[in-house]
This record gives sequence, C-alpha cells and structure tokens, in this order.
Amino acid sequence: MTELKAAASGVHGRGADEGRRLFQEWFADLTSAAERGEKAAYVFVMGSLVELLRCFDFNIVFPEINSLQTAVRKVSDDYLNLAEDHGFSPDVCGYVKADYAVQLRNGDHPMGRIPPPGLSVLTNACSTYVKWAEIWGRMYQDPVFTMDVPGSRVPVPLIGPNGAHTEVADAVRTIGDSARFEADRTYVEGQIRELIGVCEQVSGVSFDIDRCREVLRLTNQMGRAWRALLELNRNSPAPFDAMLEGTIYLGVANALRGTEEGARYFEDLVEEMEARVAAGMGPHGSGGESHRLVFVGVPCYPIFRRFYELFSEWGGTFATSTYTWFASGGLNLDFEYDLDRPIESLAEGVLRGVIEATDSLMFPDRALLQAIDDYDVEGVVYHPVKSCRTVSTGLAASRRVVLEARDVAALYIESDMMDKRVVSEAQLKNRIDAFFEGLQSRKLRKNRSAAAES
Amino acid sequence: MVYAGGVDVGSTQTKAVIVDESGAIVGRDLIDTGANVVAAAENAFQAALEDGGIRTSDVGFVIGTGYGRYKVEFGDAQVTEIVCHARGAARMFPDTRTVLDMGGQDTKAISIEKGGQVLDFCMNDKCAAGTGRFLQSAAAALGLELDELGPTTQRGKTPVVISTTCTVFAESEVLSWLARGKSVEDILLGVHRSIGSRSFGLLRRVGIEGETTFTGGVAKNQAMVDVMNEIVGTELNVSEESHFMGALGAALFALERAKGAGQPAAVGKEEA
Amino acid sequence: MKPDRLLDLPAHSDLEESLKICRQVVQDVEFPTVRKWREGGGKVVGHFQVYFPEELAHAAGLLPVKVRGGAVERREADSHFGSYICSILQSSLELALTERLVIDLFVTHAICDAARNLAGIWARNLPQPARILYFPQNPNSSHALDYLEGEYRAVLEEIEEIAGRRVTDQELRRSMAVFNRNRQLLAELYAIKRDEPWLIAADEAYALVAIGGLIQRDEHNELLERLLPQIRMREAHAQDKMRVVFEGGFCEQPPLDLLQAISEFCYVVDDDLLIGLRWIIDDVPLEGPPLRNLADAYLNNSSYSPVQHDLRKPKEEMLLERIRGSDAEAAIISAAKMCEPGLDEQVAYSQELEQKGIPYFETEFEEKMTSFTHLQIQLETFVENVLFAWPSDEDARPLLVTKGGQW
Amino acid sequence: MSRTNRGDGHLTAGIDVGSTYTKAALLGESGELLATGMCPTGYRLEEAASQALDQALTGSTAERSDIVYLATTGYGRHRVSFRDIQVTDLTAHAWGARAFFPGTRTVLDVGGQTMKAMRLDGRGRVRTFRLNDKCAAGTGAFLEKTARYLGYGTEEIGTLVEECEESVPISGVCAVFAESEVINHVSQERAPGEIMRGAMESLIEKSVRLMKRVKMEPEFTLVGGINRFPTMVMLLREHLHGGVNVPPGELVQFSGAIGAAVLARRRLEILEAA
Repeated sequence: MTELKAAASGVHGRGADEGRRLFQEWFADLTSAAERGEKAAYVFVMGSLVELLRCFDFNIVFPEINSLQTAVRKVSDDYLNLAEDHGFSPDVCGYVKADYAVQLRNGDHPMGRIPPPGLSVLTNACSTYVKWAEIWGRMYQDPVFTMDVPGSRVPVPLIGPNGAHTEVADAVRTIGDSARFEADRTYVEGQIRELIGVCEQVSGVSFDIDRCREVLRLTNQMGRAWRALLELNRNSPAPFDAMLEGTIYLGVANALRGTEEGARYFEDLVEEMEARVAAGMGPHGSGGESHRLVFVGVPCYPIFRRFYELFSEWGGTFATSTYTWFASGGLNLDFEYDLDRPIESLAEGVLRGVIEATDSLMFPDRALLQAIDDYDVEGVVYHPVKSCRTVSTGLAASRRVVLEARDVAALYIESDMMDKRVVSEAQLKNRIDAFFEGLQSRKLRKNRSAAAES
Repeated sequence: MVYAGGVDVGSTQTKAVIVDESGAIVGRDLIDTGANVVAAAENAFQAALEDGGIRTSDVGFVIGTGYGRYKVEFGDAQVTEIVCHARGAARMFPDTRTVLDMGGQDTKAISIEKGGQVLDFCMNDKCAAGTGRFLQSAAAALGLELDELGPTTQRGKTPVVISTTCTVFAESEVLSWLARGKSVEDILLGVHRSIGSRSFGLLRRVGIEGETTFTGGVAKNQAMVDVMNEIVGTELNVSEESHFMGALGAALFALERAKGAGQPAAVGKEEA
Repeated sequence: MKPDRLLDLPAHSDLEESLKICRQVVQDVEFPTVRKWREGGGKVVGHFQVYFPEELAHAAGLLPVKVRGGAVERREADSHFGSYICSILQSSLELALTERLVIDLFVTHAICDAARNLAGIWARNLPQPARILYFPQNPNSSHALDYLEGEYRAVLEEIEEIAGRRVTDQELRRSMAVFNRNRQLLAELYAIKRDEPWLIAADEAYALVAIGGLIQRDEHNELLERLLPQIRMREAHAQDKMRVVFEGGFCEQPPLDLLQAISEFCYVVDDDLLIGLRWIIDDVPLEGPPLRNLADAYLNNSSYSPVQHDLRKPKEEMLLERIRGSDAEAAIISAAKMCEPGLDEQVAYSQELEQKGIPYFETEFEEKMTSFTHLQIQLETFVENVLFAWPSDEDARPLLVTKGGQW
Repeated sequence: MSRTNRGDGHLTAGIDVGSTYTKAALLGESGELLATGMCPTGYRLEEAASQALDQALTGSTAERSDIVYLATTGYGRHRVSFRDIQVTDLTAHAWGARAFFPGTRTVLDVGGQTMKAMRLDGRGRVRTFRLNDKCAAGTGAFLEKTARYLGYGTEEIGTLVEECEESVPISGVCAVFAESEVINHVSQERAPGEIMRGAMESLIEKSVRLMKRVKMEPEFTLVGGINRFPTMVMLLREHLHGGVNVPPGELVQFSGAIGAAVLARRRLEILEAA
C-alpha cells in the first residue's frame, strides 16, 4: 500500500460515519423536542430560509427528508397506504402522503418522533409545497408563510426548433437583468421582513441581526466546502458517487446549514475526498471507474442501495447529479451572503437559490451540457419519478436536446422515489443493462477506430 | 462449420435461432414459454437444432436474451433483448436506423447505427398499455382468434376512439362500444390506432431516422403494420421472421464470439 | 382585415341553433374562430389555464385565446413528457405542434409544477415566444400588489411588442369595461343555472361560457345579450332532479358529453368550470391606474381555485359557500387524472363534506374520455338514494323477513 | 305494464340482468323470500328477464299478476319493458346486503371485472362508494387466470391455498405485470399454493384499500362472484380481524335480485304512504 493510499484509508469513510452520527443526533433532538411537547418550524429544501429560522431557536423539520427516510428504511408503503386510505390518490406526491401519515401517527417515524408544525415556511419553488403546507394549516391551524419567489419568466432554449443553436443569454433570465432582479429581490426582502415579524410572534424571541450574521457566515463557510466537494468529482476516478454518497451529503447540508458543526463537517469531507483523489481512489475503492455518468432527477429510494448497484456493477459512477444542485439550497452557486447587509443579502440568496434550482429543473439543458463537459461524462441517466412533476415533467424534452448537442448516451427510466408499487427491479435492470451494453460497444468502437487511425 | 445460437425467452413465447458462419438462419423454433422457463429455453433450442439438422456439439457459442435470459442455463452469455433486436433488425434490413419492437407486455423503440449498435432506446414503463397484450384483450372481448385480428381490422372504416389505455379495461371499453352499436371492425381499428399512437410516441422519443423496422410478434398482424405505416408516414420494414429478431440478434452476437474467441466481449456479461 | 365576427352564426339563428354551433366550435380542435382571426391578419395571445388578464391583449387589438387542451389524438406531444402527466398539458402542446392552434405569444403560469414546465418545453419546440406569468402565491403580503402590477406591466410590454404599438390607459379602460360587462353577463347565466336550472343544461351553459375564450369579448357580449333573454323564455318544465355543484373543472376540462351525462340525472346549479373567465367577481374600477386595478382585482376581488394560495380563502370553506349559495343538495368532487393540485384538494373537500353530512362523490375524468359508464352508475345511485331512503335511522326496518331463522 | 294493471297478490320482484346470468327473486306480502330463478342472459335481455322471473314463479304458487311492483338491476336493467323501476347494481347490492344483514354499514362487491366498496348509513342511503376505475386492477378474473395458469380449477383453489402457510408477494399495480410476476414465481418453482395465496392476498389488500377509501365501518358484508372462493372469505376475515357477513348458501348470487325486490317493496311503501 502506498503512503497516499494509507493516508486516504485513514480518513476513508469518515464522512459517511460522521454524517450518519450527525443525522441520528438531529433526529434524537427532534424526538426529545416532540416528547417535551414542543413544536417545530417546517421548511423545505428549496428556499428553506433556515438561516432566518435559526435566529429564533426553532426546532427545524424538513418533511421532505422525513419522507424519503421512510423509503430508505423500507417502510414508506405503510405510510403511503395510510394516507391513501384517507383519500389521497396513488398519483400524487409520495412525500406529501408519507408526511401526512407521519402527522396522523402523531409524529411516529422510523428515525424517532417528529414534532408537529408550529409554523410552516415555504417558497413556491415547488407548487406542491404550497398544497402541502395548506394541509398542515388545516390539521394544526399553524401559521403558514408562503414566500413568493418569482422564477425566470422567459425561457430561452439552448437549442431551438429545427436544431438551431442559440446561446442562452443571461439577460433573458431575471438573474443578470439588474433592474428586474433588483425588483424581485426587493419583493423577497419585503416578505422576509414580514416573516421576521411572524417568527418573533410565534417564538417570542426578538430578532438579533448579529446572530443572523453569524448564521449566514457559517452557511458561507459550508457553501465554499460544498462547491469544493462537487468540484473534486471532476477528477477521474471521481472520489465519490454523486447519486449515492452525494445524496447522503445533501441531507447533512440541508439539516445543518448555518451551524458550526455543518460547516466543519464539509471541510473535513473535502479533506477526505482530497486524500481519495490523491490516492486515485473512487467510490468502488481503487480504480474500477469504467463509465462516468451524470444523474438527473431524484434517486429511487425504495431500493436505494440496489439502485446504485445496478450501475456500479457495470463500473458506472455518477460524477455529478442534478440533485446535488437543486436540492442544496443554493450551496452549489458561486454566491456568498454579504454580512454587511444580512437581510438584503439573504433575500438575494433565496432568490438566486430558487431561480437556479427551478431553472435547473425546467430549463436544464445548458447546465447539463456544462456538466457533461466539466465532468467528462459519457452517459446521462434521467430518472423521472411519478411523485414529482417539478423534477420530472421536462426531462423527456431535455433528453432530446442533450442527445442532439453532445456525443453521449442517455438512459431514461421511470419509477418513483417513494412508491415501491411502481418500482420494478427487473425492468430497471433490463434497461440499465442495455444502456451499459450500449456504452461498452460504443467504447470498444471508439478504441478500435482510434487504433485504426494511429 | 461454426454455428452459433440465440435463445430469446419472452414472457409468453420462447424463440431460438441457429445461424451458420455467414450469419444466415439455418434453424429456428418458437414455443410457448409456459411455467418451466428453463425447460422452455432448452426445448426451443433443441427444436431449432433439429430444424436445422445440427448437432449441439457443432454450436460454438449460445447467447440468451429476453426476460428469461438468465434461465438459459446452457447459454455462454446474456445480452438484453433491446440490443439483440437492434442487431437482428440491422441484419435483416441493413439500412435500419430505427426499430419498433412490439411484444407481449412491452413495446420498445430503438435507434441504431449502421451495423446495429444501439444509440438510444425507450420503452413503456408504467404499465402494459399500448402493447400486444392490449390487442389480445380486445380480441378476447370480441371472441376473435389472434390471427383473425388483422383481416377483421382491415375492413374497418371509421375507427372509434379508445380512451382507456389500461389493458384490463380494454375489454369493457370494447364491449361498451359494441353496446353502442359500433361494428367490430371499427372498434378494432380504433384499438389498433390507439396502440399505434402510443408506439409512435415512443418512436418520437428516440427520433425516427432512416428506415424503420418493425419487429416482434405483433408485426405479423398486417392491420397493425398498415396503421403504423399510416401514422409514421412511411413504409416500415417487416420481415417474415419478425418474431425471431431478438433470437437472431443473440445468435449473431454469439457468432462473433464463436469466431473471435479471446477478444473482449462487445456486449453482454459473460458467465464466470 | 380583421374580421368583426369570428363565430359563424347564420343570421337570425335561434337559441337552439346558436347553442349547437357554440357546442361544435368549442369542441372543434381546428379552432375555426382563431384561424379566421389569423387569416384576417390578427395576432393571438394564448394563455394557459387558469386566469390571465385578457384585457391586456384585448386593448392591444390582439385576440386572447384560452388554451385549455382538447380531445385530440396525441402523436407529437407524447414524446416530450413522462408518464404521469395530465392530459391538458399534452394536448395543448399537441395543438400547437400540429399548428391547429397557432399562437404568437404563449403565457403559462406556475399553477402547478407540470404547467410551469410547459414554458420550457414550448420554447424548445415552437418558434413563437413563450413566457411564465408568476401570480403571487403570497397574496397576503403587503408587497403582492406592487409586484403583480409590475408583472402586468412587463407582460403588457411583451404584448405591445407583438402588436407593434403602444397601448394607452384609455384603451385599457375600454377593454376593462368590455370584460366587466362580460363577467356581468356570465354571472347572469349562472343565475339562471341556479334559479331555473331546467332552462339550460350544464353542457349548454358550458359551451356558452367557453366560446368566450375563443372570440373577442365584444362579440361574446353581443351573443350573450341576445341569447340570455331567449334562455329565460325557453319552454321547459322543472324536473325532480338533484341539485349539485360540480367541482374540479378549473384547469383540464371534462368533455361536453360528460356534462351532458350529469345533466341527465342532476341539475348542475354551480361549478368551477373555466373559473378563470369568471375569476374576478365585481367590476374592476375604471378610474385610477388600470394595471393596478386589474392586479388588485386578481388579489382581492376574486373567486378561488386549488391553484391559488390565499390564507383568506380556505378552499373547503369556499366550496361550502358555493354549495350554500347555489342551494345545492350534493357535490360532485372531481379532478382531472394526474392533476396534483386537483387530487390533493379532493381530499380536503371530501373530508369537509363528510363532516358536514353533505352527500358527495369523488370521480376522476380526462378530457379525452369517451365512456362515462362509471360516472352514470354513480349518479344514478345518488338519485336512487333520494327515492328509497328512510326518513331517519329509526324508521328503517327490515324488508326481508326470515322464517324461523331460515331465509 | 303499469302498477294498476297488476293483480292484488302484493308480491314484489327483483330481476338482476347481469352480463352472463339473469336472476330473479320474488318476495311475499310480508317480505318473505318466496322463490328465485336464474337463466343465462344471452342476447335477448327482455326474454332472459322473463324467463328468470317465470322460473321463480314456477317455484312458488304465485302468478305474474300477483306482482305489484318490479324492480330491475344489472347492466340490462333499462332493457326490461315490464319493469316499474330500475336501480343500479350499487343500490341493489347495498340493499341486498342490508336485507340479509340489517347491521351492514360497508358492502364490498367483488366481481369478475370490477370491485366496488360502499358505505351505508342507518337510513339505507349509500353514503359513499368507490369503484376500481383506475388502472390498478384487481378482480376475480385475475384469480381465475392465475389458477388456470397454474393448472388448477376454481374448485381446487381452496385446498391448494389452505395447505400453504407461506405466500409469495405479488405487488404489481398493473394486472398484466402482476401476471408476469406470477409467471416469474412459477419459473422460480414456488409452490402453486403459495402463489395462489399471494394472488389472493394481493386481491384482499386491494379490496381492503378500497373499503378504507370509503371510510369503512362494521358490519361488513361481502357480495359478488368472489364468494365462489371460500378461501377469499376466510382470508378477508383474517385481514379485517373479525366478522364478514356472507349471504347464505345458494342465495349468494341473488343478492342483486333480492336487493332489487326489497327496493321494490320499499318504493311501494313510499308510494302507498303518499
């Protein structure tokens, strides 16, 4: 074993262990809060506004994470069935249904107990968030604050009709249009100030701007590490699998943003990954990265580990995943809060985060092509899910654009992130196998023609 | 003489093909898969050997494909049927760039390069809507045999609009049209068009380029071919051997392996 | 030359004939009125469900067209979407891709996650511009009005670009007056449905409303002004039918045949079909800044739907109000297949009606459905309940007697 | 035939014109079940209705003229010209179930093609009901298909399943995919009884889900063709941890016709009171 490898194996797996510990602690805290009869502030990953809520000592609950945990822990069926027994359709978002069932069961959850909402804060980044919070409003009469965050108004396609290539001009997006962006930012800032009033009322804590500054600073610190982490996966082999491990890291990033622990966790993680890179280690150990891929969508949680294996068995590694962009609360963006203007800057951060997240879902072409180039991938795996129309609606159309623009292979597989009934492992395997068979013969032909030329 | 074999184990039928050194089919057989999949693969293979008058020991390499590909216990390797159909179609019609395969419970659209390498593919994911099963249900509801479907449908003039896509409900929808006084011919034409439209959606996903070859058991139904030709707006290639296309592709891959032993596998996972 | 009339009604056509033609045009997936408008050199602003301030397009001399899908065989659109998408989204794109409906500016809204995505898919595949109009989902914020006024201004500028001219406040006010009148007339139509439902069947009323989304409102006003008195004079007698509210038609539209099937058993005394055309309740004031007034009306003088969030308008309470206001006995709580907001709301509605003891049934529909057997059986069953039920639990007694424990 | 044309025998009748069989039931003056009749439906619905009714009459001492009110149900209910009223299957089965078991609050009706759940109130009203109108298909036909595939007759299923403790899970939403799951299990050499049990459990689960969606309350009554599978009844009882009423013996298949006859009686009462 080389020295590098020894060094790497010293820190290898630290992030995973530590992440697990932090997650368990988080749920343990929530459980004891629930047992003390406390309530929580409910937030969502896209535009979470957690930084603001931390200033009021709220227990923070991410219902999306709770729901996906029921699937990862293989009990989502129980929860989905209960919600469907209460009238929910099999065709609607599984996250909403699992959470509804958690509420019906007084917060009973495989990771502990979830306190009920005393306040719900959401954005319109996903329209289903809005319907979701209305459910809590009905169940608990808790204050619901919907932060209205306008997204990009005019989509300009990367590749227009008839294959005409048009560059995406930033001016057509609200980001980059200074007057329009500033108007939207002011609109969001106005609402943040209204939200501060609501938080003070609900929590009985008065807002402390210095505390807010400190929280924002910690998010800045975490964001720098997050971006460094994603960047490290441009190496070959990629040090971690963006679909499997990336998703675990995402959980920590959301739960612990704006905290000391969270910031430190990601700095340590970057150190671990740097060591892996130096030792040439990938997620499957040393080497073994036959095919670099990009993942588009939300993973298949009901068979999470197996889903990953269906790719890794063929030597497939996800160098990046759109999930680590749109669900990171804007950590992926080259943006830091201006600590001299905390509220103004928080408004800008929320606005940018939501716009970039929704753009990466609705108009993902440009970002995907960029990722294909940056991460040097040979295949794109689209995984639209029944549960989530926000993420899934445009993927079939995007796939066509990407295939026209780059010499990559694409796989399009539909299943769900929660509902085992629409996850057929045999079907998935068949398609994934065919995809890799295609990738293999593509590689072989490339090698042959390269050999013929030389 | 080197021979190679391909066995395509589908959900309802199992097909086996033996090819000679030139890749020409010298033996073929088709049987119902039934409950014993392992036996079905073996029986179909043996029958194909018999059909070609070839001994087992003359076959250099066998590849299994289809849903039951891992049940071809005498097989040397497995390849998915998507890749095999592409290869088979390219052999039969070398200018094929798009393949439409309509099987018992799935329909797939595949775009390929010259030579048959898969560029892209799409399949029905959610349910068995728009597959051969839909036709079977409709035929059952109308009391027709499968081979009567085509001729009957061809007599249809004004197709009814079939709104359900669910194979199970197809039967009751067909009956409700009958009750409303529509003719069997027009109802069947409606059923075929409904399947045609869904398949066209899949074809559009991978893009329709060059010649399109229509494979699978349903391609034996001339009415379905007519409907597809009309919807796609061009004449689709249909081989006499359309239902053997997957097995043929597998046999061709096997032939490559039988000839070039020692070279790395182009596709498929080899048995350890 | 832009035509004065888009709807080809024979001179002096009577009520029955007019209704028949409206029905035909509303179901025609070739959009003859829009075609005629374009052939006359007119331009079209197509707006996806639910609401759009059509006054803006009207003032610029463009034809605002409600994009609400249609029962069209889908060949082009399917491949752009996944499996779990409602029909209206796909059929709307199909209509555009096949050039049955040509639109110079397409506006969609963030009413749901799927519709918001439509803008991107539209822009990738069609040469004409598409945009999203974000209606505020926090209408309870004091900043919402300023924001929405700003959005209307931006949309107006885009419309002006299409029209090739500026729009004056005076023109906006003139259009607002036309639309105010239009909503008054629609309210009169709904008053007939409520007070004398035997005079007009649900599908007929629907066709009369829907035609407004396909012609200029001036023409629609004339049509309604001519027909409403004729409806009131219609020879029809009241039948003993159940009075119901139909809920679930705010976006995807049920086929007319479905409404007709309902009419066989029930009087639909109120509904949310094409609620966007009737979104604003009272007249929008003509004095003062027009765009601000329109924005204010959207926020503070409006109906409800599952896709608008407003803490002042809990949907289930709004539904109860609709049921009470129309003196309905029961409700049909429907939702389009795969419609996330509609299906989510169905849960809240049914729980509320259950609690209040109001009979209801839930159903799903799709714009392209052709078989209504399930729905008819449910409706019949409903009606039968009235025919056979005992007056109270105490009155109920066994109707089948056993002979010494033997059947 | 109008009501006034009828004799004064004070009998009521119900005819259930189903897609395969037509069934008739005859009730006496005080509500006792006098007789039943049954014949294949065929193409001539009116004739079938007549035939079934006559058969019932033969089994009693009554004549057609003794019938004062006649209700039809089933898919051919509108096609019987000598009816006084027609009611839907839902209403007829609900009232049929209540006629047998007055405490019935939830009715589950599983037939060959459809599955229905209804909740009733004390006044006999169907409060809410649900049909399996989505693609999630689970009906009696699936059981028969599975049995046939495994090579067993309907009557052999009982012993087959009861001999097995285990079951293989069959989870597919799509009935077609569910069939291929069955095929898959067969090829993996799982015992036929276990597969059959799995198919039944999947059907039970779907039934119970449907009942939950109408907010089920006891007592439960099971009607429809599924009663031909006693094992299903047994499993359903296990699943609901308690009683499930099943119409007695041969009368199982007459619950629609009896329901219609009972409704005829109720309607007569209302008319006479008026």
